[in-house]
Amino acid sequence: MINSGDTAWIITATGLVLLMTLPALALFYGGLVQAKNILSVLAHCFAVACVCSVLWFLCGYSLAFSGSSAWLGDTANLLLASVTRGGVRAGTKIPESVYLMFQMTFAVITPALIIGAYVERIKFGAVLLISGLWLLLVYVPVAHWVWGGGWLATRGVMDYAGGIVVHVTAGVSALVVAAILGCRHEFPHGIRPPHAPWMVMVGASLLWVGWFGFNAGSALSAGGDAGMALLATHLSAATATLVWMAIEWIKFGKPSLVGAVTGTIAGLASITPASGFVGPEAAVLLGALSGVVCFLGVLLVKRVMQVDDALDVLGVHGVGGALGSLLLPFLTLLGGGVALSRGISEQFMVQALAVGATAVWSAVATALITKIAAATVGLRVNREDETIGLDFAAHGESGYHHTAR
Amino acid sequence: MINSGDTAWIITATGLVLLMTLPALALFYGGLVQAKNILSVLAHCFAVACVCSVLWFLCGYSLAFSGSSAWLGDTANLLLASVTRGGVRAGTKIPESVYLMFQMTFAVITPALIIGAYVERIKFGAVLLISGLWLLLVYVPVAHWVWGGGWLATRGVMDYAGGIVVHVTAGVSALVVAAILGCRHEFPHGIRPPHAPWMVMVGASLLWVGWFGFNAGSALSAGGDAGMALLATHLSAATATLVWMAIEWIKFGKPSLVGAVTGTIAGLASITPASGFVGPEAAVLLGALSGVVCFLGVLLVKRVMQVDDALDVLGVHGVGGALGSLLLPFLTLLGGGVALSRGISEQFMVQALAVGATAVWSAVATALITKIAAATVGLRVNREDETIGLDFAAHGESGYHHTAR
Amino acid sequence: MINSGDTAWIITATGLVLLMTLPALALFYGGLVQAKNILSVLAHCFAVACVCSVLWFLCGYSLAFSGSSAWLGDTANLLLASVTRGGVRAGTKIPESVYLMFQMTFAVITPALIIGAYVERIKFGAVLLISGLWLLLVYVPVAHWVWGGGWLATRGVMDYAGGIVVHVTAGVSALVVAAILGCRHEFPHGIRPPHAPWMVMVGASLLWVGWFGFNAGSALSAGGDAGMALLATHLSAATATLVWMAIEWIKFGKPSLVGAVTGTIAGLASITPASGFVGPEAAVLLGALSGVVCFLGVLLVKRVMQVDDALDVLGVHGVGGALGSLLLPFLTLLGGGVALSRGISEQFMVQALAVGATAVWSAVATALITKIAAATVGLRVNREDETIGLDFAAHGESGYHHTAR
Amino acid sequence: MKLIVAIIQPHRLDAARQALTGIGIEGMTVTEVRGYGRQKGHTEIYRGAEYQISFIPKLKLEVAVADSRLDDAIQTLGTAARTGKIGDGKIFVLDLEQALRVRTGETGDGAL
Amino acid sequence: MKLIVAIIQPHRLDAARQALTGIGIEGMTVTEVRGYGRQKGHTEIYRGAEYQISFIPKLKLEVAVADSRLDDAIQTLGTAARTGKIGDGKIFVLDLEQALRVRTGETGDGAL
Amino acid sequence: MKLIVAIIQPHRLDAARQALTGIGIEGMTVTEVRGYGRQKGHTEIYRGAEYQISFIPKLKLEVAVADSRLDDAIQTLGTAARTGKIGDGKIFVLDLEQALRVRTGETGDGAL
Ligand SMILES: Nc1ncnc2c1ncn2[C@@H]1O[C@H](COP(=O)(O)OP(=O)(O)O)[C@@H](O)[C@H]1O
Ligand SMILES: Nc1ncnc2c1ncn2[C@@H]1O[C@H](COP(=O)(O)OP(=O)(O)O)[C@@H](O)[C@H]1O
Ligand SMILES: Nc1ncnc2c1ncn2[C@@H]1O[C@H](COP(=O)(O)OP(=O)(O)O)[C@@H](O)[C@H]1O
Repeated sequence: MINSGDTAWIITATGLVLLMTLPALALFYGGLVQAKNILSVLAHCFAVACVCSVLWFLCGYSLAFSGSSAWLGDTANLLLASVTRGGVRAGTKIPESVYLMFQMTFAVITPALIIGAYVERIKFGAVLLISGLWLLLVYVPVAHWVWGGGWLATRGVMDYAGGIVVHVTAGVSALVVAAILGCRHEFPHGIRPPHAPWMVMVGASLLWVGWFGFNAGSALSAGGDAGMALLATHLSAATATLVWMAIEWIKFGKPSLVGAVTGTIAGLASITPASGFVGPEAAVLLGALSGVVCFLGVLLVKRVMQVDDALDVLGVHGVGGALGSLLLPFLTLLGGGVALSRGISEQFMVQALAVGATAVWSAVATALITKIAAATVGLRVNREDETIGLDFAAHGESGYHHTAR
Repeated sequence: MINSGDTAWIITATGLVLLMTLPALALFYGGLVQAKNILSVLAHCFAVACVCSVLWFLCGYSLAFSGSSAWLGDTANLLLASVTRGGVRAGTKIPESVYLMFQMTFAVITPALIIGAYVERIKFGAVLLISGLWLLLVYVPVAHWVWGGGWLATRGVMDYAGGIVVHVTAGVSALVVAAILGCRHEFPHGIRPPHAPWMVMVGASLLWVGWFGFNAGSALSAGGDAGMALLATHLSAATATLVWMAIEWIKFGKPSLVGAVTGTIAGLASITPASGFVGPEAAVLLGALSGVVCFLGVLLVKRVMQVDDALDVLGVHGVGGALGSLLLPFLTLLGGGVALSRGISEQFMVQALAVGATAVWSAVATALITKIAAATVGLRVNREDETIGLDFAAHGESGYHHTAR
Repeated sequence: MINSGDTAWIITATGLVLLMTLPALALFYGGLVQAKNILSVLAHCFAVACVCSVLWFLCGYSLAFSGSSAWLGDTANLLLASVTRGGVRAGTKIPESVYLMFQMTFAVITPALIIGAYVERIKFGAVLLISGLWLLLVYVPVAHWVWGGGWLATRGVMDYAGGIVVHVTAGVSALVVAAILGCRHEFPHGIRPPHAPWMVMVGASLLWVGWFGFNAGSALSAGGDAGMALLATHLSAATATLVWMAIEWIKFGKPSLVGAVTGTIAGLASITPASGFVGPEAAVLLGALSGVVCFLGVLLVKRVMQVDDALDVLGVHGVGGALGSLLLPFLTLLGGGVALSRGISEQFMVQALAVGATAVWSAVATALITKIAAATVGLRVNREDETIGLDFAAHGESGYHHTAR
Repeated sequence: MKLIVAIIQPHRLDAARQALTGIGIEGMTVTEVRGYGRQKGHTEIYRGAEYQISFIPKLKLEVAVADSRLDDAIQTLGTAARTGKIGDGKIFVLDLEQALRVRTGETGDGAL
Repeated sequence: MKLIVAIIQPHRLDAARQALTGIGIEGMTVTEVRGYGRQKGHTEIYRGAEYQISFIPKLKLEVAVADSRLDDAIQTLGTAARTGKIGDGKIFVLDLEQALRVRTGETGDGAL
Repeated sequence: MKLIVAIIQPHRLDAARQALTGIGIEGMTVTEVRGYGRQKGHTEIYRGAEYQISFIPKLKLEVAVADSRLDDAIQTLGTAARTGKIGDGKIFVLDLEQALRVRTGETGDGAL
């Protein structure tokens, strides 16, 4: 039977998670690039959202969330053929239409996260092709493994709202795309600073609010579980922000706004897998850890690996998602945590297996996808277009026409 | 009896639809004008929202949604006199206060849509006068005809969330106001490009999210109907966006961001009347059609009719709303559609009658209203103020004071 | 027992109130300052939100909302130790986790309101210290007095959503901080105009929408009370906006956008304490009054007192909150109002006592806190940093890097 | 060669450009500037506080011309920029010692 | 006539304008520029990456004056713009061959 | 002294600056300008309507140099700014009568 309260919350949560991509992530990423590329980033987010929505309708939902095989769903719901007006999603009290829409918003934002890796130099056609293939070859299978009754679900993996399904997949894939695509030609020394830090902050703020839908919505109901996820999400974000600020203050002498909100996202990504399983103390602890670990993750990719993962998708999302997924079993021990159905170290092994398998699969499949794109539509714009900026080169527009007259 | 889940969703939906006007539509329109007129557009949206809210309280709600005469409501609810703290809106499980607030947000955004027709040259006083009169002479009667138990409701017209009541009225009226007002003096060749396409995209994104409240909220409950409306809304928007992008890519060589998000709005306007009656396949189909048809609609007004409907209210909203309203009967045949209570062609005739009657009434009444405004407060600012820009001329402010110092 | 509809609404409302601080208030305030200080204002809002969230977890919630002593809560909920996954907040049908999160968002925005008083010249460390101490020494006790079963609650004070707890505390404290801190060195004649009025409007719009969560959420349930609060909130905001515009139009010849949205906030602050107790007519009346009274309040602080409460926190929030709190008893007499449990004049005396006591306590404690900050981290940046702007001086960043190249 | 520096009303730019191309002058550089002069600025009022905006947006045109084209150019520009209102701006003329086209290295009148 | 071109610190604009009007010079044109010189730029750090900002915001004042007012103007401007810190800027003087007021067609000193 | 005024492609700024500092010229002032010339502007299409963008973003460099450094500076700047494409810009040279360092009051070559 449909419960109207649960349904009310999950429709709302669906709106909140859509808001995370449009416009929150778009603003967060858009403010970090140069003024001449702002529109291209917005266009990437917008187009990825549309492509993935339509693919979800065509086959994505069916392949992720129908049937119960170990590796992939079935075709019962191609074109959403079995979704009826009154149908309830099994195991919940919400209409299947709402369930699939909620899941769709996850399928939209995950490939959109990867955008941060390839901004300022990629061809628009490659964005569309890579995102579409990635949805089908990476997101859909992993979502099935973990949430759709696949082999990792069978093994008892815990991933409340997508530390593995969302953040590890996106983070690892981002690194692979960035490595194959190559650096922006000014990397690392001539890169210009974020053109609009204010926009980054607005994006981060909306991401934070939207994340309430992401994590507390993953309860699929409006009750104590959603409440606890809400609380944990918020506390982790707040703590990670303060920790990141403190690190910058100590290390660079000034705490920056861009740094602070990067900490927020690190805290949010880290708590995502754990949000529904832990209590407030654990959230504060994980938030604090994520501030430190993701800070190091960003430096690692940028300075040590020298890969131009331009907006730090691996360092923030990948590292954060993995961190939360791995620490989760231990964190349930603190007040408000759920009881595990097996031993902690056993659960940890399952988590590690899931993170590892997902990372490997993401890397391999993404490498393949990127090569396909390179061989067909091509990956990079030419040097001149990169200099002019993608806004005009790819979209024929200019971000700002403020001049008098 | 009040259902808390339904109420939770409709309060939320009310917030979402207010968000569509403030700030979503304001940003969408504001980014499309020149930098010197940005504040005036925001002021238009803001002031129209306030004027229409107060009029709704004074008499609008009563005249639209009380009584059951064919042409207009009654006066039982002037000053909302019959609304009690615990009162339930008949036919729903939500408080009347929530119902009237939800409806108020529709009464706010509809006249606000028309703003797109007259930006950059109208007097602020005329905006207030036209919007107020328009609410009472066009919106309120048509809302009564279609949703308040009036003559079109009696004939069985189907308009889930306002293809006719909102988009046809606004679109047709926009054309009439623009025609009477005359072109901006630089039209068509000296017009400057949108000053902030990023702002247009942010507005469109928030409109998309807000539209979930608009369409799924029109179920007035949180269940399967709302869920299906949500799904249909999203798919139409996504598909229309991709189609519009494809057209531009083929025709102009580059898919623009402003074009993409215009496609979104076309898809959303088109699905509005049908959203609660059709399933996902129909939504994708209608979305695709709306991308093509509204693209042509925009060109028609701009190039063939040469009317300076500056931000394409007729081409996008009017055409889209009419398209969805007319195709609706056929689209119910696809999977997930509702059963019609009469034959398809019969229903089509009702829909056509409703679209036609509404268009005629909107045109006639708007012409009258605009003439009244011309004769009293005057319509246009003088040429010099148009050159300086309405921000300073009408509001004494400047949109951007970024200069160092 | 947990009610899913109530829970759905209060989780949503929690998101809406967080949205009011991040990014709504940040944009509202950020647009009003000079371009060189925009990031610092955003950083203030962001950091205050994080600091207060963590303090709320550590002890704030416990000290405000546990136990039933007259002056302060107890320590039962330090670290939220007694909050369980399934626990329900007494007197409601929502999980305690949701209740405390909803209250946390209030504890976040109240100190954030004070930011408006000290922008463009304060040290970042002082912001953190003052906000943290203020939360514990002013907000927490007053919240306990009024909402947590303290001495004012015992006396029957009525404050639906925080006219006293939020707006009077913040308004009075803002004046005190501003007075101790001293004027910006260009005050009053060399002050530059708001650098981005469009941003102010976007912030105000989001505040308006968020305020639905603030006021209607304070019902803690999704039913008729929430509905009436929603209605009253909206009508007061709309009316106050129109009144403020009218005053400016008459007095200065042009109605400004910044003025209009200031009126909105005045209307919203004023209805806050009354929102759940009055009907629509009272809301319109109070909105109209607040437009006039807060307009005068702003002039009073700026011109007569000559205190550089830079963004008019006292004039708008303090005056508005006090106005609504004091008029509330009378306004319940109009249609849709609740029945008072005592005589009107008696209730008025209670309200006046509460406003007065809160104002005095806020002033004294804030003076102390500010002196502490002055003696430890220091209050003001030096003159050179003030000239350069806090964005670079305190955060090492620039708000806008739009230049070609 | 001479360098003409003209301060004009922003909305006269198109007229000025067209007038100049009309007489065969096809190159110019435009800068957004703010001017102070007899045309006083304006006051903006926010929340009852007055803000004096002393400087008014103008455009500066820089046009390098051969000596022989100078009078014609000044004449044309002056006519195109004129609205007759205070604040129409100024035309200044400086002597230009050298000119060089970066792409080709051409110098003198040929570089213009 | 001379054209004075002064590069100054942005926050000295009001002082400079007031000083000039104080000696009866009522016209000037201001441009936002970015300067490079002995005063080195600064570094901004975002997420651990350093961004070198080489160019510093300055304002350029252009003031056309009659020959007789030149020394006075330079003197006044120099004093008003000086803070004593590195990066205070420069004053350059160019010869101005002609000046014309667009509105009236006046030329020479009368156009200023 | 001479004032070199160069209109260049925005993305050549770093190269130009480095080249100049390479020959010991450590001061310059940059302005964002928009240019019109042989390199035609572009068209932007929004919703099927064409908008002609006639003016192209350029940067203007102003470099005051001692007479003795002029040729070297022009040469260096020309090379650094050249891409060989149309629209590379111009270098203009004006005579500079005076120069003054605001901070110290130094004049002449020493002020540069
Ligand atoms: N002496 C001057 N030096 C440089 N620019 C000037 C001078 N006087 C005026 N201007 C510029 O010319 C513009 C117009 O001058 P103004 O005195 O306002 O009107 P008008 O051109 O009608 O005399 C000013 O805004 C300023 O940009
Ligand atoms: N040779 C030059 N040509 C043009 N502008 C210069 C030159 N040298 C300096 N400037 C301008 O003057 C400003 C201040 O110069 P700088 O050397 O930093 O300090 P100071 O003025 O104290 O000598 C620079 O930012 C630049 O805008
Ligand atoms: N006569 C001129 N006076 C001033 N600036 C000019 C002139 N001609 C060209 N410019 C500037 O030089 C830039 C480049 O000129 P253009 O004719 O497009 O190409 P090129 O430099 O290759 O000849 C123009 O955009 C403009 O800014």
